[in-house]
Amino acid sequence: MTETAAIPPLAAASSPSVSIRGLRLAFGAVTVLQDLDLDIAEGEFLVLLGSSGCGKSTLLNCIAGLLEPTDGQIFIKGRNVTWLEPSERGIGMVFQSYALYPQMTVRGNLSFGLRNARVPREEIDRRVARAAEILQIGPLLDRKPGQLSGGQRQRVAIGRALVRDVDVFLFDEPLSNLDAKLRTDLRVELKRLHQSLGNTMIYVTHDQVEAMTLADRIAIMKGGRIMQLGTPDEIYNRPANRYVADFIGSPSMNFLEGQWEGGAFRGKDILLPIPARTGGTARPAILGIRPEHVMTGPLAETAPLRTEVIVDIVEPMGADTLVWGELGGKPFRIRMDGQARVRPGDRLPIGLDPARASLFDARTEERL
Amino acid sequence: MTETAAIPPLAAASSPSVSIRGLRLAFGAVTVLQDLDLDIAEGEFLVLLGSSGCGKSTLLNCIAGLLEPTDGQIFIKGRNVTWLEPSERGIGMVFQSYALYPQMTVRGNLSFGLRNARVPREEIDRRVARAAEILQIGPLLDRKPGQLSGGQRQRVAIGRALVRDVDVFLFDEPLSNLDAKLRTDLRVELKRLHQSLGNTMIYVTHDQVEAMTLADRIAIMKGGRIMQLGTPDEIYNRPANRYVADFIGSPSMNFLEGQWEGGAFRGKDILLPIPARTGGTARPAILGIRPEHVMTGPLAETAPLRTEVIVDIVEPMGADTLVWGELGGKPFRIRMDGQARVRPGDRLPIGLDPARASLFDARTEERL
Amino acid sequence: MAVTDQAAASPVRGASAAPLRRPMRLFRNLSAKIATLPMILTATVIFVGCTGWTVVHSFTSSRLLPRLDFVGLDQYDRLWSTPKWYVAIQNLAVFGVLSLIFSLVIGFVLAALLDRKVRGEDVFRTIFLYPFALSFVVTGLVWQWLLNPELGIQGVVRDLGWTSFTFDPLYNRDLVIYGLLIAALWQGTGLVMCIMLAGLRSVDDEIWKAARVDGIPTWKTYTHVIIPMMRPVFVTALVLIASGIVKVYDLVVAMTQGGPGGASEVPAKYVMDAMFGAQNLGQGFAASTMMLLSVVIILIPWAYLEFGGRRRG
Amino acid sequence: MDGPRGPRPRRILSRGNIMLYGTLIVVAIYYLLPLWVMVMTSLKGMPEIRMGNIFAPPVEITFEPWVKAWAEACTGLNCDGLSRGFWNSVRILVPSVALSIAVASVSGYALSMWRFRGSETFFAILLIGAFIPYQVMLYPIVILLREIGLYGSLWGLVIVHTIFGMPINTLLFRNWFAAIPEELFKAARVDGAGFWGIFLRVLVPMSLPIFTVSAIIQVTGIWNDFLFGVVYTTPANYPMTVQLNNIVNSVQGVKEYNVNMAATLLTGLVPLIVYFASGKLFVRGIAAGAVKG
Amino acid sequence: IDFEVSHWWTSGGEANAVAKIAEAWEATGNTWVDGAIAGSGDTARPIMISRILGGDPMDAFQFNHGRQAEEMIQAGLLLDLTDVAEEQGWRDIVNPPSLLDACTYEGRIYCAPINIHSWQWMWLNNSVYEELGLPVPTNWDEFVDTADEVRAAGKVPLAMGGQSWQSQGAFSVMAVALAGRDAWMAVYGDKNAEVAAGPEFARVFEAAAAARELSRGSNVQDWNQATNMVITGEAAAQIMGDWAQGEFAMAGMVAGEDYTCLPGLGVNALISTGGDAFYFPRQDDPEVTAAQKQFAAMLLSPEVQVSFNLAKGSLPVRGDVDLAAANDCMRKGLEILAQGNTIPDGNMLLTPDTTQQLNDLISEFWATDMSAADAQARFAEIIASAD
Ligand SMILES: Nc1ncnc2c1ncn2[C@@H]1O[C@H](COP(=O)(O)OP(=O)(O)OP(=O)(O)O)[C@@H](O)[C@H]1O
Ligand SMILES: Nc1ncnc2c1ncn2[C@@H]1O[C@H](COP(=O)(O)OP(=O)(O)OP(=O)(O)O)[C@@H](O)[C@H]1O
Ligand SMILES: [Mg+2]
Ligand SMILES: [Mg+2]
Repeated sequence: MTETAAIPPLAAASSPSVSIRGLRLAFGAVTVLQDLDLDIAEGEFLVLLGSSGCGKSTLLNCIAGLLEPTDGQIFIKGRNVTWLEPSERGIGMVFQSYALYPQMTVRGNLSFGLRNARVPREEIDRRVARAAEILQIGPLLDRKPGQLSGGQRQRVAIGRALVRDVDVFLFDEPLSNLDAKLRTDLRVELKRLHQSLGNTMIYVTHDQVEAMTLADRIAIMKGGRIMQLGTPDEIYNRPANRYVADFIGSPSMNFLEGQWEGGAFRGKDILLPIPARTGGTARPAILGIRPEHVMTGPLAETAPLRTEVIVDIVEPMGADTLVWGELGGKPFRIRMDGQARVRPGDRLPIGLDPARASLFDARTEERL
Repeated sequence: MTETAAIPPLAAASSPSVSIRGLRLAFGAVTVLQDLDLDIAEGEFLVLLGSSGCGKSTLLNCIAGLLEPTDGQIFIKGRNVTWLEPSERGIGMVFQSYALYPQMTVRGNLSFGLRNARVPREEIDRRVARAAEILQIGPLLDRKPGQLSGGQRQRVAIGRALVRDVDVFLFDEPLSNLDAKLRTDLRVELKRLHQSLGNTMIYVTHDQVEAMTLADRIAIMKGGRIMQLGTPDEIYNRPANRYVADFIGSPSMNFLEGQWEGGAFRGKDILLPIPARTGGTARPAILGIRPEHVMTGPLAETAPLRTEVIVDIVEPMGADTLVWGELGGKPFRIRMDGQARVRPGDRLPIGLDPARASLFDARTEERL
Repeated sequence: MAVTDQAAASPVRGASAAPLRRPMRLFRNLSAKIATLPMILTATVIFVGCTGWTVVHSFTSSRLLPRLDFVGLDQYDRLWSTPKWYVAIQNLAVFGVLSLIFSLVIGFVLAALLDRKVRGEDVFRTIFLYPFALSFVVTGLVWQWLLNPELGIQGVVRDLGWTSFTFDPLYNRDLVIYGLLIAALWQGTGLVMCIMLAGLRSVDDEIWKAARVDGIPTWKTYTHVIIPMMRPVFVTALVLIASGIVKVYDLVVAMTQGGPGGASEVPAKYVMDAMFGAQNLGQGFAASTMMLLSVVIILIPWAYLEFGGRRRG
Repeated sequence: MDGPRGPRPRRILSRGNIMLYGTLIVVAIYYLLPLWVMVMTSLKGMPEIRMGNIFAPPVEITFEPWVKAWAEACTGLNCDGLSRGFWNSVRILVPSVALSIAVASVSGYALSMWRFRGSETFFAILLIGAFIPYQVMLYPIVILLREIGLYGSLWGLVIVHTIFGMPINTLLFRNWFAAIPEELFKAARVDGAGFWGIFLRVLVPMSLPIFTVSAIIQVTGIWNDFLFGVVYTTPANYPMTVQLNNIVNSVQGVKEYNVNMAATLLTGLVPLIVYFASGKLFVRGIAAGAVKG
Repeated sequence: IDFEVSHWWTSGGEANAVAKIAEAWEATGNTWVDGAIAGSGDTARPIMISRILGGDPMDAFQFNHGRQAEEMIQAGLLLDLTDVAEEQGWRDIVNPPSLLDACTYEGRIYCAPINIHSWQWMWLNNSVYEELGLPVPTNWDEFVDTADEVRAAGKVPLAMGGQSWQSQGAFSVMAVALAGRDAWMAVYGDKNAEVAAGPEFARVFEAAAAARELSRGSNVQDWNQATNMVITGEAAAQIMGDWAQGEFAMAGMVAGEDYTCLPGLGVNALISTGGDAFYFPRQDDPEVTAAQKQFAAMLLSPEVQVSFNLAKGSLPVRGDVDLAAANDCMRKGLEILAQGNTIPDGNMLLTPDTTQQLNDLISEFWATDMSAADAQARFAEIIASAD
């Protein structure tokens, strides 16, 4: 599989914070995770991204110790924790539904785990105060969760992991229940928190904006396997296969079917010379090009390949404008500047840049 | 209030499809809608946008006849429908939770309203077939809602309004329950549907991307009042007040506090000459500038005002990069190209263009 | 209302149709009002009306037949000077408190056990629930028999060799109320368990996970987190149990007929005895008015909290 | 990396599991004991009962007590056992359950979706009514039924059952309907369905669990009722429980425990079957009707 | 005509007796609709009363005659049978006349008495005493004297069911026997609280306290289970009304040989003349009224009296019928009756309310360690407040 080869030097260099070896998990006959290997470096922010049901939460729960793997091992800081209780693994977890204890005050929520572990009173107070300061929830300490807004609740949930002074933070879609604006704000706060704490964080989401903005590395999952593991830039600009290419980016990548003819891609009405990344013979291939990498206006003139798109729908989005058109009989999306003035029915001249295109084998769907 | 003045010529020209006069609605002591006047032109796509609890759904429910207004009248196609039953108003409605009848097949769901209205069998079949074709749900007609995906369900829900041949379509956050990808797709389909049907559509959302891309005009609501009514372009580029400016755009507009000195804005470390839009004396003012209108790189050199921002957080989002920095002691957001390479701690030179900035009175928060 | 003004001022073109008048308030949702008529009638005529009738007659000297010859508070004087009444309310208090506590505790524990992903959950659940299908008469009969010193458990254990074993709650004045309790719990805890189980199932899975990550032991998660969260469930169960307790009558009659020596009298039986045995309706009504009063005193604040406090958003 | 490797050794009989299942089985035995005793006793002859241990299974199985209970035991002068009462009970049960569920479901529906001024007040009164001992209402209802001319008829009894089943059932239905998304209700109104249309065509078909729960509660309550059945009807309509009472409470020398037990089991059979058959649906309905709201 | 009769005679002997009436009734061409409710009067009474209140009454119903029906008569709900009674000469044939008095309210007759039941009996198992080599006691004192030996043999001297009416009945029997007729009448008839608190009754309460000790160990509820203890020899004796001998008869025991009966505890051979009677709710249909009167007349006919009472084990209400088949104990009863040594039944003298209070008191007394003096004080209170 790809991911073994794809473990970047980053992880190999420093000693990994979390290591997963040959993890397999089945619910009865259904295998949800398959032969998973993964190394997460100390202080890394890893995002698990994938569509619903691909096994992200399951993997996270295995790391947390909330699910027992059918096979394989999990190491945290070099210690085999596969059969330890969640509370003994040095992890903290934040859930989508916040999972606050509704009958306790914020302070109670934060300190419950510590009190249970018989941490001395002053120590508890100290840690709660520190977490409250970091998360700016000091004034809320004596409220109950029911009296908090969604964003405040999620902060408390993060605080609950924070006070426990854990090595690894696990997040399961922590922002999904919040509205757009709050999501943006909390996202930034999380990023800032990571920068200041430097803990290892593993973060599950199916929102790619979150993944792209937060991650040091992203693991794209599908059907219990990791399809690609890499930095956001790698994932975005050099997707390892068609699935990843299609999954990342909104609106998603345009795909053109055609033929790879050693040095050039030939599709319907199109011939695009592409510097050979892989040798090999001619074969059916798919060219992928992101809507924002399509050149329009004066730039289009200078592109290696020029053609025209018939505009179908125009979506002005303020900062930019989405144009939905048709190329070679297939829908084709273009992202233009917010100032662009295009109307449905227009013939829009466009240019394609081979340097910013991806090419996939039509059969294996792997990147060429 | 602003909105009266803001009714653009469009509505006045053609006879309005929906007119609202002096609408007021109170739940007990709480007034949720206040003295609302609104005209919606025939065939217009109007989006009601606002934060949660601002009264969008309440307004839509009043138009649908699901809530009885405390005061005021509603006209649809010139007919006073204020006290008519929902089914007699010539409206169709689509809900966030789809609200399909779970025990009926798709066909049953589509035809329920028609059967209630005792439409002849053949006519029902004809209309269902047409709706199924338009929405591409033909193969699903004999399934139950439980067997459909979210997107398919929402299509059926739209079909339910479609078969009834109504004058006005009402949508209450129809896409909120769908995942990001599906949301984008259905958004485009809705737009296409509107283009081909030409019905009046009133659409509630709190997602600004939806609002910007779908609307002919947007009504921004706050606390039961309309803050601004205008085309997406107007709303985005010439927000009527600070609330609207702040609400629209993600990440939101940067605001700089300072002084309007007749022809120029003076803030902390900043002096920006702005062509006088309003006369009047010097007064405290707020300058608003959108993150994507901040010029960086070579462009920044040419801007009327040049300064520097200390980079705090960088969020690469693929197509573009968000930079969170500090200017004049306040957070400042900049949206840059996806290729931009900036690191936290950098001093980033930026430029501001007065033509793309908004200026607000600091007291009234109205646009100057 | 400025209907006409508004319409006249309206710039709407082609608004030829005269504005409709606002419909009468009374006729809005007429179907709903008609449909709830049976409920309204039951509430007013039966529950309020009959209760009022009873209260009024508790101030009379009605004997076999209801009569309106008022005697003031005589019936209440008599009631509160009757030792049997004291025994009855004392029994009800003991029985009520114990059966509340035990029903809730046992019901919850059983539900919690079943909630631990038990194999054969359906079988266990059915076993715990089936007694609820049986009437108190049947329950009383069976338990009367099981608790019979000669035939039942005591007899069997003695036959096995422990001749000094004594378990005859129904024939012991001090224990009889516990004998009733055993049968009542057998009959009623299944439903409580069902409600609790439903409540446990509605607890967000992530709460459990959060508690495990926090290192909270299971029992402590129940006591500190889950049980406080299940307040509405407990309230529902409480109401169901309590309404049964106030009315407990059949069981007593079937098992002990108030014996031995009136040691298991309960208020409902007092009422029945007064009304039909003693043919002293007034006295029965006075006793039932007292029962009603205590119910109302307990219930009104609760009803206010449950239904006055939160409305459907 | 250190620590153990390979899959974790699994123990099915862990201490926790033994505790868990042990407790459950012990409790299950407590719950089953009476049933066991009833069944066993009903299959024994009288001599065996007098001699032996009530928990012991019969040495010689006899179905005579069942036959006797069903067809021969005497009630006053009629010696046809429970059989006659059985059909009376059915005749009482069917309309009573139907009417009470119909009334309660419609009320619950109106209370949750078509509130009007005062509706909650009536409902609160209804709920308090659930706490009133039946006995208090006995005479006033007799007088009421007399006034509307239904006293002594089957319909009088049906009405009484409906009235006393109303509080709990209305509560269940109200909570159930309140949990149904309001948008569904709105959609149906936009589709032109009225009060009854929404109820019958949209809500009823999706409310099987709560109807099951309500039906079970009513079947149990009405089937097991003795007092109303005997107070508000004439002997021609006496339910099975009256026969049961007569068989069990007629003292003829030694109590015929086996016949009593057989009669008891026969009487309890209908609600028991309903319970055993409805299984999960009951829990689901309870979850929706009792826990929320 | 369909004629519905409510009653609570459901045990073997009782049902058998009712069947005799039903047979006779059906022989007249009418139909008997049986409305039996088992249990006791407490179960059946609310049913009967609500039927009558509800305006859909049965045609006839069984009641212990006495003051229970007074109010229904006052309310005009019951049929006046005076014309039937006069026609049939009930005044002359009913013996003792007090039975008819109990049916009479303000000079009119409202019920048809059907049998005489007396409470004043003590039943002893001869074989128990034979085994111990003791003579069978012939009165209460002898019984008490021998009780210790019976107890020592592991038997219960006095069987007593747990229901309150049984202990109250037994107490009343002891009161008649030990306090004497005059004192008993003063208390139960005239509600004389002084006598109730006086020395005669003090003796009764002490005796009752002794009897309480003697009855320890009889863990049964129903009266016939207690009787069964005597029959099987588990217990030596029981104080119970004459209906108990049906049980002895059913067990194949012979009066005088296997068991002994002591009327009035062998002290005061008085018997109370309680019994059952039928009442007839007033109905509009003249045909029904005619049938009711026909039924009433039939109840007192000699044939029905004989067949019914033989089956039931009770005494007939008319002195002019011949009970050839009567056994030893019944004969004793008939003799006492003939001598006129009767007292009215408690039900005729006391309101049900008072009876209920007495039941409660005595059963509590019986089941606890309440002292005789305390019990007597409360007894006197109840009598004082009785009307
Ligand atoms: N307890 C379980 N028993 C059986 N299958 C399960 C169980 N839990 C999860 N699954 C299955 O495992 C798969 C992965 O589930 P998981 O919750 O990890 O998905 P996910 O990636 O987190 O999805 P989402 O984005 O919807 O949260 C799903 O197909 C799910 O149906
Ligand atoms: N039945 C009601 N009784 C009382 N207040 C209500 C009721 N329904 C809505 N409200 C209040 O009216 C206000 C507007 O509600 P509305 O549902 O119209 O908001 P919205 O703009 O649609 O919000 P959202 O985006 O969350 O759907 C809210 O403050 C809400 O609390
Ligand atoms: Mg998940
Ligand atoms: Mg809304």
